[in-house]
Amino acid sequence: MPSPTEAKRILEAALLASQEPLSLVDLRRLFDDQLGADTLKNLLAELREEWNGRAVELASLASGWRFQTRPEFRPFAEKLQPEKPPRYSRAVMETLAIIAYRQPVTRGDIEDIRGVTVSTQIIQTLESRGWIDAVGHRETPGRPALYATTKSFLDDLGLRSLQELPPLEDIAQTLQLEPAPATVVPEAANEPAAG
Amino acid sequence: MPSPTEAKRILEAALLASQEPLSLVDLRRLFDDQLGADTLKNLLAELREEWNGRAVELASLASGWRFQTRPEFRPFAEKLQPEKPPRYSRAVMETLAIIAYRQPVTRGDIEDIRGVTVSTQIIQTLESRGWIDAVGHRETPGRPALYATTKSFLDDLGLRSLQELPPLEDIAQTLQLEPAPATVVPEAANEPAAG
Amino acid sequence: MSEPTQLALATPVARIYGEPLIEIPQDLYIPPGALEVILEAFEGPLDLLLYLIRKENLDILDIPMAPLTRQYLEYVEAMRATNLELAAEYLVMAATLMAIKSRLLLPRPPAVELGEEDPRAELVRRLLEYERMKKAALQLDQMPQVGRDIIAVCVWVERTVAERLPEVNAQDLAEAWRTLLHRARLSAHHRVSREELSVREHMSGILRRLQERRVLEFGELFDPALGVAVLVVTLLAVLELARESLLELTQSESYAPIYVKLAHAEPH
Repeated sequence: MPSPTEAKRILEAALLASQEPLSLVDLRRLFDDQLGADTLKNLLAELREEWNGRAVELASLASGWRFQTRPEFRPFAEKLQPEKPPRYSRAVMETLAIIAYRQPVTRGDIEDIRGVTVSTQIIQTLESRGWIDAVGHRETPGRPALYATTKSFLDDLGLRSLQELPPLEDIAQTLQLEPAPATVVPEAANEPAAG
Repeated sequence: MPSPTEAKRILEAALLASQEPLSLVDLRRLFDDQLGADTLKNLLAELREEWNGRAVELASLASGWRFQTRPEFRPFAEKLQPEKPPRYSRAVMETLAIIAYRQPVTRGDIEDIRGVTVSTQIIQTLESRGWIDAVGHRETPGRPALYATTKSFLDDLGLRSLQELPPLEDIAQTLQLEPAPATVVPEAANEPAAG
Repeated sequence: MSEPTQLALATPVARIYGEPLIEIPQDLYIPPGALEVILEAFEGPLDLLLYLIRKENLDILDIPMAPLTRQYLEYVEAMRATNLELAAEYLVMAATLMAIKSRLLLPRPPAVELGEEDPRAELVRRLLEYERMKKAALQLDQMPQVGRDIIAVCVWVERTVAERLPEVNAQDLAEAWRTLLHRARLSAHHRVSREELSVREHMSGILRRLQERRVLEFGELFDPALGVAVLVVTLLAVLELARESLLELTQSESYAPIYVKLAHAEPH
């Protein structure tokens, strides 16, 4: 059994050497399951503490733990890599938002909300990024695919669960509908479909 | 101009975030060439010092600097991402089995049992592994070397003595029930030894 | 309804889809080249409608249909005029807006009014949902993203230090031996028992010792401290080695010490 200090150094190296986040299960395997989950969590918390005040942080994400640069480091990263990483178009981001907040949804659902056709390319962009995938089919004619966001989406946005998504801004909740028709705005009640 | 501490943190993050080694030129670009090469080298030396005693080190290579895991970390890396273990060829394994169970034996003995030529390469593979060595010579024409397994072989297999090898009586017995063979099954003469 | 009436008397400059175009919308006085960019920036009819509502500070929950419809049509016409590829959805929305507007103008019997939904309700619901998602998209886009704002650390794993060697366990060996026996159909001749293995192990050991010291006194081969069983096995090993002509046992005369050396050991 390694001492706590040794274990921490091994954890640190393992996390630094892995591009993908490592889960507690992965990390326990490092020590042949000799280290309890609680011990491990404590060591991770200490490690995170040790990295405070540095330009790299130990982040706790949906699929585990990962070392990553802090957002403040971005200007320096740009100096090393002059090509600007592409930004997604509004169409892609709106599609992503609908899938994230309303999942699981079909392409038809997305088109209903956006009011325009959603191109195959948009779906492909998000799929190839590993942010969304088809989790099933709706049993309606054509059996359209139902899309949901992946763990990788949460990881890449620094989230542990969908509940950590920014809350939806709801105008209907602050304003009173004037002639108060009985069935208008059914949405206000069931916010958000995250889970 | 960043303070030395800030600069060190930026250097650290840049080196941790880069997949490729970073040259001094790359690193100076981080600071818009505001930092002299000497200052930079001092900071790198300090950074290297800071990482002493950890499982990751700052290494200076021909093409620049990079963080890498120390050799001692390798067993842990294996646990996370096991490389497919290499395997010895059947020829090597059979030769080793014959030496282990029938030692001391000459190459001729091995060939008699296997029914095919035993290449020098096979013997060398096992010798360079430190698992067999020549313990003498048989006083027959050509004075062939007698091979035996070494202590290191026992250690590597986790055995205290040869007696801990699996017994083979039962197999011999089941085989006795079979009719005696007319011919020996031919086998490719020059099998490759394991790489 | 809050339909503004002051424009109704003005002379229309044009008619679009039967709607009078009184004047070019104020916000359309834009350098000609920039117009396309602005129009292209809309993500669809809902986006355009939201823009018009927010620009005019209209109450989304009580939309004045006439001015909104008119403005919408003006934009759509401007898009057509600048030869922008106009998605079919824009025209569908134009028809929807006009349908809602005309339904609002129809006198409704009080009895029906109670149960009937506001003709704008569906549009309002869609606008609200779209606006919510539009804002969510903006927020998502502002979050730090791996690959864009954040780099996942991945340091080099040093694996080149030692050559990776195959691992072998005792069972692999037994398996190899088994295959051999099967292939050669060897039986009694190659039976290997624990006892025999023990003898063979000692045979190797004795040869090894004789490599270091070319001649040993017979007694030196035996260590009484290891017990009788080992003594017996050692003796068997010496005898087997002698039988296989691997050892030479010499004694100059009776009761003189017996010397053990490798058979015909080369003079060094």
